[in-house]
Amino acid sequence: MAEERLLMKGNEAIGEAALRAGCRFYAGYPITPQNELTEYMSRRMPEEGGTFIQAESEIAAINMVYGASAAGARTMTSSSGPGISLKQEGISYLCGSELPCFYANIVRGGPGLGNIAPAQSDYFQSTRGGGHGDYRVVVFAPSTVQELVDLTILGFEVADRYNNPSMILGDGILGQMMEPVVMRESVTYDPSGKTGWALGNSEGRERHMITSVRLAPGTLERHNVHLRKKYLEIEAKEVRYELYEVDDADVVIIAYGTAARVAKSAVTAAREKGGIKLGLLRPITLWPFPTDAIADLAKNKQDILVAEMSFGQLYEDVRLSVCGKAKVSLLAHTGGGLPTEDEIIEAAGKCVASSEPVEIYPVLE
Amino acid sequence: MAEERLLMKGNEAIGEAALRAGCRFYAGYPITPQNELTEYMSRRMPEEGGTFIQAESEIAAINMVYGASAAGARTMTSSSGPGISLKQEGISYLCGSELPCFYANIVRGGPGLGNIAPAQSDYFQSTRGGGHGDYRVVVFAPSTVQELVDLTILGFEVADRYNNPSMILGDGILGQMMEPVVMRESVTYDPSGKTGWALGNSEGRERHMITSVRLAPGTLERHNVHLRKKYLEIEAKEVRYELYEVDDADVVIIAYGTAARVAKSAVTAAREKGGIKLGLLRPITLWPFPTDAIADLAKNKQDILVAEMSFGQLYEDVRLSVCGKAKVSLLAHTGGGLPTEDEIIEAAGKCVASSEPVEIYPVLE
Amino acid sequence: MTTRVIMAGFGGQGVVLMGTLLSYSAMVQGKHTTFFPSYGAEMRGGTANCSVIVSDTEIPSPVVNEPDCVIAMNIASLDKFESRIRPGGVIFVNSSLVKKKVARDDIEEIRVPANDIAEGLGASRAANMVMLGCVLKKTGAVAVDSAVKSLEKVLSERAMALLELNKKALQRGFEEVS
Amino acid sequence: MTTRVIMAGFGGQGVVLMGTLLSYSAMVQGKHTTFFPSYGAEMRGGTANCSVIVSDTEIPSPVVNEPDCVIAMNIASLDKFESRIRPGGVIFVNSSLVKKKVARDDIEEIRVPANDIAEGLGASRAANMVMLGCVLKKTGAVAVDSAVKSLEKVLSERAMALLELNKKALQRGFEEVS
Amino acid sequence: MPEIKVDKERCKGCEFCILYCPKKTISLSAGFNTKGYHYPECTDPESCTGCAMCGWICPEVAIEVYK
Amino acid sequence: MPEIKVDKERCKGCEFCILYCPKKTISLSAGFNTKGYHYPECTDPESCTGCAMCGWICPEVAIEVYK
Amino acid sequence: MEKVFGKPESLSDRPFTYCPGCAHSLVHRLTAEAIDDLGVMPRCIGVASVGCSVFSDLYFNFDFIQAAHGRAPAVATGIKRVKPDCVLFTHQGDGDLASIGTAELIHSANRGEKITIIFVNNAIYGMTGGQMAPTTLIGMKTTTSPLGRQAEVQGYPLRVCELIRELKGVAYLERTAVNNPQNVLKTKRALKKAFQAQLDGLGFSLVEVVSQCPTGWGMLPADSLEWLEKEMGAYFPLGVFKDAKAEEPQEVA
Amino acid sequence: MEKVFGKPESLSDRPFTYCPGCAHSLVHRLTAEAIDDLGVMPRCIGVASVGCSVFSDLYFNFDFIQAAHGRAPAVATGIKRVKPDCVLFTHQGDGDLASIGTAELIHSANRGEKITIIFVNNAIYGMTGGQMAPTTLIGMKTTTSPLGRQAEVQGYPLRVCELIRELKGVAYLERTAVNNPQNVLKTKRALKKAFQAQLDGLGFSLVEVVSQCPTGWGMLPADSLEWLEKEMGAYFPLGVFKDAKAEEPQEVA
Ligand SMILES: Cc1ncc(C[n+]2csc(CCOP(=O)(O)OP(=O)(O)O)c2C)c(N)n1
Ligand SMILES: Cc1ncc(C[n+]2csc(CCOP(=O)(O)OP(=O)(O)O)c2C)c(N)n1
Ligand code: SF4
Ligand code: SF4
Ligand code: SF4
Ligand code: SF4
Ligand code: SF4
Ligand code: SF4
Ligand SMILES: [Mg+2]
Ligand SMILES: [Mg+2]
Repeated sequence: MAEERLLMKGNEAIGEAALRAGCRFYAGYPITPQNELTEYMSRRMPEEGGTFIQAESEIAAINMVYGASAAGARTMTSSSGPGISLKQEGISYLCGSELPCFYANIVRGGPGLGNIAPAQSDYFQSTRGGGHGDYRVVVFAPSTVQELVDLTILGFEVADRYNNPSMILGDGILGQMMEPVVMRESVTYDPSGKTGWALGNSEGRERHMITSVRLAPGTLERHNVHLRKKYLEIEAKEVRYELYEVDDADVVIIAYGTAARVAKSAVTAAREKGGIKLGLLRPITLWPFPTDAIADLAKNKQDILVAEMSFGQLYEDVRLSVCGKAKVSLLAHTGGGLPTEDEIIEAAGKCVASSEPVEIYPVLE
Repeated sequence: MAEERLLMKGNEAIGEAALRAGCRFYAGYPITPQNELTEYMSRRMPEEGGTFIQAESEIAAINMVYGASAAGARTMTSSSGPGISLKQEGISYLCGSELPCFYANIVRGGPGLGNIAPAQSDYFQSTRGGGHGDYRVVVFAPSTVQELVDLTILGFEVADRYNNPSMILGDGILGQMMEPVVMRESVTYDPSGKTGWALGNSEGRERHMITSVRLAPGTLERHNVHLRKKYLEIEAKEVRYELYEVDDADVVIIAYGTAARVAKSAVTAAREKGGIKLGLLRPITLWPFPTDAIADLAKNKQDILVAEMSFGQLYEDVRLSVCGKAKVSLLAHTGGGLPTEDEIIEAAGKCVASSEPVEIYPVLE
Repeated sequence: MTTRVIMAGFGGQGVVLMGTLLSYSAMVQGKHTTFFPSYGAEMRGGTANCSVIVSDTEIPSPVVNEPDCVIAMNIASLDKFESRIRPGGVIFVNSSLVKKKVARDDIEEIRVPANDIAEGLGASRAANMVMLGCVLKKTGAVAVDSAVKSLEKVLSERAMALLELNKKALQRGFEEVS
Repeated sequence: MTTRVIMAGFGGQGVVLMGTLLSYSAMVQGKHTTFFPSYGAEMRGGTANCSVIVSDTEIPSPVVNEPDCVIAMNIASLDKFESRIRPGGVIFVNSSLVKKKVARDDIEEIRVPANDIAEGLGASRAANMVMLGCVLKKTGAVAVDSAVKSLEKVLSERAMALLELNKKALQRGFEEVS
Repeated sequence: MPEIKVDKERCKGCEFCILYCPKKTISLSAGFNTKGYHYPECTDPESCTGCAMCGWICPEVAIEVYK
Repeated sequence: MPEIKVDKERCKGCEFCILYCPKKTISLSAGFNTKGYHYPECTDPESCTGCAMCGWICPEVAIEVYK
Repeated sequence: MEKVFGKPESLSDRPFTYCPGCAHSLVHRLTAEAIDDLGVMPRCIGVASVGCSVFSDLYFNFDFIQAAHGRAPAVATGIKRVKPDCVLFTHQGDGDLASIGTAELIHSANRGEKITIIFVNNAIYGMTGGQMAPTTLIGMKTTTSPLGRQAEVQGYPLRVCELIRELKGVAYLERTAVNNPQNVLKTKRALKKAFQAQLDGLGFSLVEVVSQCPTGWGMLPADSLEWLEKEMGAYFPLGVFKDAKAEEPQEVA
Repeated sequence: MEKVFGKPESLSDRPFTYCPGCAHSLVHRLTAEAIDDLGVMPRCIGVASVGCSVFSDLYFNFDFIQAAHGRAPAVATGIKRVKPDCVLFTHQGDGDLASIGTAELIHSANRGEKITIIFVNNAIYGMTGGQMAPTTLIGMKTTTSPLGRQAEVQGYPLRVCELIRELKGVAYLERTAVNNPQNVLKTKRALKKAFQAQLDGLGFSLVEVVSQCPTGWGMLPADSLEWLEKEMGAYFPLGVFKDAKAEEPQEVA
């Protein structure tokens, strides 16, 4: 089956990839646009001998995952905007207790109930810990169904490697679209790496205690320093990004997910038309962020145009990376709006024409 | 009573100030280190003819506030880290529906259950919207009990002016400490500004509908653009900060809240000892952030040292403001750790001595 | 070659199945393809539509802003998408339900009495397949044979009873236009 | 002048009241003051302590790292805070409960049998006031009169019954040291 | 004589009115409304008693009853 | 002869054991433990029946009973 | 000729966007009729929840607010405490009320908030595409219980009226249906009684309407009525569960 | 001489940090004794909640995890589904279980999760300083009900056993107390029965222990026992509420 191409919905592809990564516990709660994932798991999980629970709420779901992860299983949950907001306390707990897990946020338009159109406006929440305390989760930003598969599998590995949650930040288009995909072989997940801390039968060993509370003076700060070191290691080792036609580009677009696909079309279209030479840097991890790669662009004095489906969130990370060394402009949609190829090309033109950075909100204009 | 000095606990001072600002609805759920505020309201609110509800959870509390605000009352809630995480969905709804409210996060150490020592590690959550979607809340960062009073009153005004939540980001020390304070006169809160949209008797007028859901194509994006304009106005008008001994300073410390008080002591101590000349820029609003004031420091080529009780969160905003134009260094504690005067003075010394920015995590060393 | 199609109709008209079948058939023929439903209004009673791209080269963006081809199974779909077709493109109109004519003169209009034809075959539910048959003939996006073969892969279990009917409808649609 | 005091003892020993009274009295005398309790372990049975600063000038940081003066109402407090006192500072030890002597020789130790004295006055619960009286005498941070007058402002309703006893204990403590 | 008025554009053809008309005086029309639904018609106006059962059960408030 | 052993450092002086000793053989000592609590002593060891009521009710598991 | 039946005043002119045969719109109409009968329209405030009825606000002629999923009772509590004179109701589905909103339901009932909850129990998550609800019957296939709900795995369907009748803050509690004209009439009566309990300041009231969801159940509208009667009816007995005004607690019909 | 009473094996040597007279430690000891008696210590996993008992993990000799406030039943569900052979219990206070954790309680019970909940009902929020709990009695003064709880304002004290007995997933349900040696013994028996129900795979079990909190109540330990008997006892009747093994549902004592 390895090389057979399947036509799969993004949401279902995540589910199948998770199963092949050895995930045997899923708890979730329905919400559009990720329902196919929950539904897929309800069908497939029992077939694989795993547990599917439709929890009473997103809060219950993340706390079930907390328990299941503590018991040594590869676990996951998924939701969209409002549901992910409700999980913030639980995610903070997972980080504090150093429990691995994987989750997907198939983003919809916010704030509030908003709409169910594709969006990227949960970028800050994902990359900076929407919950309380100093913590980070590893954030993957796939842009094709194939990448949903590959990054899901990687997501479980990274979570286990660092005993920390990792997540996919997708959007409604990615979750809902179908594309041919090569499904990966199942990994044989070996939970023995967790026998040193996972809950279970305590016969003949020291007992295990899993907690995030550290009241004795100094213990929490020392623990957080330990987390910090782990995060520094992740920043050093786990950055991923793609470069496309960057070398000779006058303007390099920085975009991820669905916005990056549109940007890629724009790069090709602009080059076909013989207009401005565009290139694309596509972050595949949003945290850790490809700071150095972007700083390199800045060193080359290339113009930078951030294209995002949120109001200047990715933009901040890019500006932090560039640190004043290049002109960084912004093209921003939100609330379900998508940039078009034409808008991107036009915006790139404005970047080149202006000596100052420009910020373009097409709907605002 | 106006000029009488009272010795008040920070938490209680917030409560009394809220009452004087015309707040007549409080819903909350106990959590250390803010319990005195909840308790104070349970006692005083009925005395003022208002409503106090101990909600079944933080989630219920924020949604009660949602309802009460929609009905036109000045409303508030309060909590600490884990509870504020649980309120993120509700806060996103308030922003999406453009309902004003005021809340306080008396921060404790995180992530997870953490501890109850003072911390500032919910900075990202507060300033960047820990919930889903593109939204902001106005974040005040008092550093004295007097400021807790004054900024609470201002917080209600700002919330009403922009129909958006505003909050106080405090910490356990501020909430728990007592200091002499001058209580302000009660304002006579006039809810008539809200009769155009608040829920009530619909006799003889168009009916009012309050919602955050916008499904028709384009409506959510247009609404978010409207929010964006409001946020730009807030950024233009509501920035607040304090400068202390900045003019001739070799190193300007940037710190808020309790950390800023320690920094002020350090400034004085260092000047007394005749060492490096320190100054302090204390942001009073964290969002909107005093970007321009900090950029000005950078223009003067002054060294900048960020001192925060979190791992490099405020630091990001300072770096965004400075944009590579000055050296920005960091002194960071977390999980309940406080910087000491000596640490700050020592760190300032290292800043000056190094040609590169330095990042100091005293416990990591 | 790249073909960008938008298919639209009422909830019950089988628009998603049409799109899925087109996309699946394209994959079977070794082409690049994306399918993307408008998962609309988390609410009932609206129109459903989906965007399909079939291409010989990699497809960066799955979003179809200017379709080469639109299938309008009802009047709402005609109203919504007529203006977005690229000049020189084509619109297939389900003339059983849509009496209105296309206003633009820079696109081609193909009127197919899909419901009537399907009803003639035994069930108006197969109108979608009749329509898709026409589209395949006209655009050559994929071979009708691979579509017929792919049918059993994309029908839900419940719908498998209608496999033969659907095959017939596809063929019939293919023969309908020239 | 600035005086930085840490007061520490068991939960029930009235440490917070001591600190509040000192701070309140300072305010009444027009001084700057901060009071800050260790609100410790959201858990029972531990020690309680608080930090009070009294000053003629504005107090930037309320945190007391190097106290001028420590009051140790029990042995755990002695163990915890002895090392933090600034050289030349003073420690008041409740010798009714703490038999251990202070080890450092660069600080002054004042031993007060606070429980015994208080019991002599009628209730060992007033040991805190006895101790505070001593401290006021020794440090001159605030006048004992304003402390006595402030008492009724800081006692809880329930504790008002003990107002006179507390006043007496304060005075008695004040007279105890020279 | 009692009479019902059907707002055919509101009707969604659920047939509840037909199911519960005690006199069986209504049935679905052959025609569609613009949304594609068949709507009910009174085929035997004589028998209608104006009991309003059809109105009571109609989920779309598509029926008015006159007496 | 039955006997109880009190771990006085664990005791918090709640007096539950005293309250529920059917023989009233225990009472609080005059002395403190290091936490400042008075702990119970058996004042009438003869009468102790080893019934273990004291142990059952002690919240601190501070009492062992031997028989 | 006189109009003997038509659209109630409290209902707006907006056509419903629910599926053919859906119970939500029936319940809306009955709500409006009850409000008309009580003559309290301008004082009414409605709270929409998240579910197919998320746009309930469109269908009425008085003030409305949309609440986060499951939190309508908390939102209603906030409003009612600020505006004690208003007549307040929430309109919630079974996922909203009995799953994610369990705590808010129980505690608003327990506090005896003077609000009325209109609970549309259709045993399914309609809006999100037919997933299992807390009230889904044993054996019922949904998109998240593809093998049918199994008691050992997913637990038993939750009976909200039976659960909360124990709470003292509850003043009026009835379970009805809208699957035939008789039950439609009873539902309207129940709604009036529930509102009356609120108007009388007696406490919390809730009317559970056992409801058809033809789309979620994958049935024709007419079939859904039959299935409701037979299957839902067997597990969810209709009747008055509590009536603070009645001398004795009523028996379930 | 033989030791006839002493520390059970499952309990660690760590002295408790609860207040004098606190019921939490008594319940811990009885939990340990029940586990010893059943001989399942190594298979045991405990779930601590948030409340004065947040450090429950320190006091036992087997694996433990600390759960977010109110979510212990969800955490337990996750563990139990992954490790069906373990013997799992949560230790929760009334704020944790019956306020913020209401939904998790009801739904884990309804699913019939094979877990045991040990519910320490002391009618107060002990850890945070004596605020009103859902189970606080009418008239009782707390730091957030300074005038005493009033039914009209704060609602009625919640009776968890009465509330959830209706749920079919519940296999064993008993309310006990630890205010005298007899009740201590009964509590131990109840805990054993609850664990046994779990071991037998019968479903969800819960033991509610009506508990003294001398500190939160502002009483001497001995006085708290008396108050418990008189005041709490009157509102929270002790007894077996459900026993799946018994032929007939038992009556409350
Ligand atoms: C916090 C949150 N979680 C999940 C959702 C997605 N969601 C929308 S409606 C719904 C359930 C609807 O079911 P029900 O309440 O039974 O209403 P119905 O549509 O059946 O009338 C869900 C889970 C959401 N909008 N918000
Ligand atoms: C999300 C969250 N909200 C609030 C708190 C604060 N908190 C800690 S314990 C507690 C209540 C404790 O009461 P109870 O559960 O009755 O336990 P007890 O201390 O009485 O045994 C609360 C509200 C928290 N830690 N997390
Ligand atoms: S009013 Fe009665 S008899 Fe007339 S059509 Fe309606 S249901 Fe039939
Ligand atoms: S009941 Fe109403 S919607 Fe249904 S068929 Fe009759 S008129 Fe149409
Ligand atoms: S064993 Fe019985 S008789 Fe002996 S001290 Fe204990 S309670 Fe009293
Ligand atoms: S019961 Fe235990 S803790 Fe209480 S006094 Fe007796 S020995 Fe001490
Ligand atoms: S899905 Fe069900 S509940 Fe939703 S509108 Fe359709 S029939 Fe009504
Ligand atoms: S406050 Fe109450 S529950 Fe908490 S330890 Fe003290 S007595 Fe026990
Ligand atoms: Mg439903
Ligand atoms: Mg409690």
